[in-house]
Amino acid sequence: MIDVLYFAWVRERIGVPRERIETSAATVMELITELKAREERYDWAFGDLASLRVAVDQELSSFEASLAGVRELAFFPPMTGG
Amino acid sequence: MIDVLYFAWVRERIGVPRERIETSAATVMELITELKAREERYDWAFGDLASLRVAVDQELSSFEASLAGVRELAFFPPMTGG
Amino acid sequence: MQVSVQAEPFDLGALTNAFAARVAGAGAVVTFTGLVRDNGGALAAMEIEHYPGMTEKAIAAMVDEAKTRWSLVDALVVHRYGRLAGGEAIMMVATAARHRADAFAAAEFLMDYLKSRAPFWKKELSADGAEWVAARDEDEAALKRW
Amino acid sequence: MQVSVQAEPFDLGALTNAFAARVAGAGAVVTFTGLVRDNGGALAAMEIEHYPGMTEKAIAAMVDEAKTRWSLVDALVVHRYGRLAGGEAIMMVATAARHRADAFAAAEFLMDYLKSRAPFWKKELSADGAEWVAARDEDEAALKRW
Repeated sequence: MIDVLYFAWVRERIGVPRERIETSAATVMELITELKAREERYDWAFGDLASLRVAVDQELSSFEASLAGVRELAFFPPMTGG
Repeated sequence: MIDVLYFAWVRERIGVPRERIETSAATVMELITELKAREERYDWAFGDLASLRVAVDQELSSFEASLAGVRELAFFPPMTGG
Repeated sequence: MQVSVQAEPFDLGALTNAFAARVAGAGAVVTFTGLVRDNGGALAAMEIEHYPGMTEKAIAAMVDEAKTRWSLVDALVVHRYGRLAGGEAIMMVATAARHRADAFAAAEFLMDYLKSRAPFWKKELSADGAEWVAARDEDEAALKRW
Repeated sequence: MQVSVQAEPFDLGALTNAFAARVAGAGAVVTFTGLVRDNGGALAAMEIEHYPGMTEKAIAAMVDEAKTRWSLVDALVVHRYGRLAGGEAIMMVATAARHRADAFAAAEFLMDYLKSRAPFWKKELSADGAEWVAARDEDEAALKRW
């Protein structure tokens, strides 16, 4: 079970700010593929990976990152702070 | 007659902050040469031209600048504002 | 180091005075303040979302990195989230150093990283509706200089 | 443009707040403040001399030049002269622009020019006596980048 958080338009497309997901995916990319196959809203949110960023346990990471031991995952668009 | 102003250690070496000088010098450099010949304190203040700056009518200028029509001249070390 | 991620408005002047007063030994203080732009008088507002927990850690890491790169006496980052009106201050950075080059460089570095690496997202609210602010290519490119 | 050459202390925070409040349309405000350094707790003081008349003209010319080089909404320069104690603010610059790159560049440009082209001279007063501050080669070199 992993806590998955969504921010900005990713959150709006998924429809919830966070959820707990049961998965056997080994990497972030595998989880994305799994979710996209599950429901249309995931396909919509994860359609363009170039405009998607991921944080693994609150550290910016890559889609190739392993999910072993990971507690929290977050998906969001490129940041626009400052 | 030209108003000549001195600042910082140039002022301290000359001993006055400003004076009116009667001169027929055609350029700043000619005036410097004339003053250095007049009194020791000028020789001391104008000894090292590399550490001296001149403003002609309140604009930074060069030692070669003409004195024709000039009302105010100022001598000082490199500036240290900010 | 002083880092604050907050919904409440902050007093830029009071924070700047307090920062300048406590950086004994510094000869240079630089501040940057980001404001909600009033676009030609059109009523502008902004909604800022962030990632509680990660935001504070990411900012603290940037400040630590700045301290290893430049000789800093102190640094401060304040960033708001929630709804902001036109003209309001979104965030501020302050840096203090003995010499100005370090203070300027560290402030620009922190701004470049806050723009593109701290988990904040801005939504612009105008008469035309609401729109997420897109990341600018220049902002990503700006990171390459460090 | 707001330029002030004055003997009186100024309130950095109040000036910064007033400046940020009046620059409608700006998204970025940068300030630089120069402080009298407290050198390791040694009682420091500074005497600043300037060239009345030329100073104001030279600063106004620098601000005009900055406005031709960058897209600025506004700029402010305050510089003190006379006797200052350790920790006191010597001067400040503020710039406002739509985007941060212009505000930072203009503030650094103004600082580089104020350091070496505005007619101010600093004398440091310490327990060892009084000494005119020498111009630094780095300050002259910094002008070459513009």
